[in-house]
Amino acid sequence: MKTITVRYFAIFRENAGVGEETLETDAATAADVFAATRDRHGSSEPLGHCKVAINDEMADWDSSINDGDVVLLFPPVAGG
Amino acid sequence: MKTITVRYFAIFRENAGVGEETLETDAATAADVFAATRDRHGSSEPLGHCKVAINDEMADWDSSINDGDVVLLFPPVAGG
Amino acid sequence: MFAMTGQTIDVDALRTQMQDPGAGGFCVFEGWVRNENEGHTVARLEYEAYEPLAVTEGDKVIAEAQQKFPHLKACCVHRTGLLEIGDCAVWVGVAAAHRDEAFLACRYIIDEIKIRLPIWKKEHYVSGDSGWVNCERCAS
Amino acid sequence: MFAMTGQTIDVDALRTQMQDPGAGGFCVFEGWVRNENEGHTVARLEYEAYEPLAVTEGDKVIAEAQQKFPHLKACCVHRTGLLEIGDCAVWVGVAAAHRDEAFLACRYIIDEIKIRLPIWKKEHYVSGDSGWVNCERCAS
Repeated sequence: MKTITVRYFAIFRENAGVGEETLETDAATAADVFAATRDRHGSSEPLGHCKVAINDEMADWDSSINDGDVVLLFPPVAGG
Repeated sequence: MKTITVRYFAIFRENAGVGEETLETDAATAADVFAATRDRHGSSEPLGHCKVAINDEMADWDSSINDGDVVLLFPPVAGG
Repeated sequence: MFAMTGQTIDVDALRTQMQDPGAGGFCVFEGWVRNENEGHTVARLEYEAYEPLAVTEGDKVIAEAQQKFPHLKACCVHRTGLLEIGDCAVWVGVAAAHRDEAFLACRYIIDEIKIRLPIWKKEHYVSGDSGWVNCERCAS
Repeated sequence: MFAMTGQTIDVDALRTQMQDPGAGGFCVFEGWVRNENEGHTVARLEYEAYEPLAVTEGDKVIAEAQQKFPHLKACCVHRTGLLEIGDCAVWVGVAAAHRDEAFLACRYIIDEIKIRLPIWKKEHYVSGDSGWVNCERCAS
């Protein structure tokens, strides 16, 4: 098991009711983290509409997750 | 014969040395006026690069010329 | 240069910064808060951003534009916080030798900014409801 | 609305005039006097225009843009007289519901303004020479 920090933004943060939480997880990839926290962030969006960053770098959903990582889950963006 | 006023602009005016002159002409079309005054406006530009207006309306080179017309000869434009 | 700000965007100051004796064309795009979206009457907007990554990614977008169209000055500033109707939410300016690059680079920057940066927009409607706006690419 | 002016173009006042609660995208193009053209170092520019027809034709160009892209506000102001390096020679602004129309209409207007209006540009070079600039379409 790894200990990671997950941060939620915008509608994910509102759905989760918290901006950040610490998880014990056996998630291998960022996609696994997204799936494991689906009840928390409440997203029905396809993964391809969302984005993920790990330790302040944009990442892919198949990026591997290591102990101590900070995983940022971004719902569909809408700048401009 | 008709009496018309011809006005020159930009390089045509500089070449002609006057901004405006009155001509007695048998020109049938605007293109005829351009050809008849070629020595004055000194243009080596193809007709298609220049423009003409008659009595303050943009016109075609085959527009007919009537007695009393004011013919404006425009060298290649370069706004902006 | 890309920046996020919680204050009114100072469009005059930005324009002045873009001036360059070698530039013949200057193209600006501003996104303004509209009073209507998809049939809802909008009262105000709220922008949330994850600023560290928005800035990194915004700078990357500008660098890409400068690589596609060399020798141009480009800048983008994006708002955060609460905005009222008519407020400027984003400003993109590009100064280039000729207008073609200025238009194309400006368009490239705003298009990428809208789909790549971690920025979210919540609309507050006159009805009292509110909602997070879906991304453009998701809608299409 | 199209206008010619012998004075410095007041870009702030023009921007303010374009504001509209229904507009979400605002695109501006400015033509600036460059210090160089086709290998010549430019000291200043002089614009000559036949104003009555430039204004008629400029208004026609704007009306065409508004027909192609309905519901937009569009404005263009063009300088006459002597201009120095960095001066704004032409300003085109378009406010529209969405950015696509704003960009396309702005581009349409400046492209047509440059080739249709009876306006001529004389470059004064640092060398002391001067020359009338050939039209874009003629060069291509």
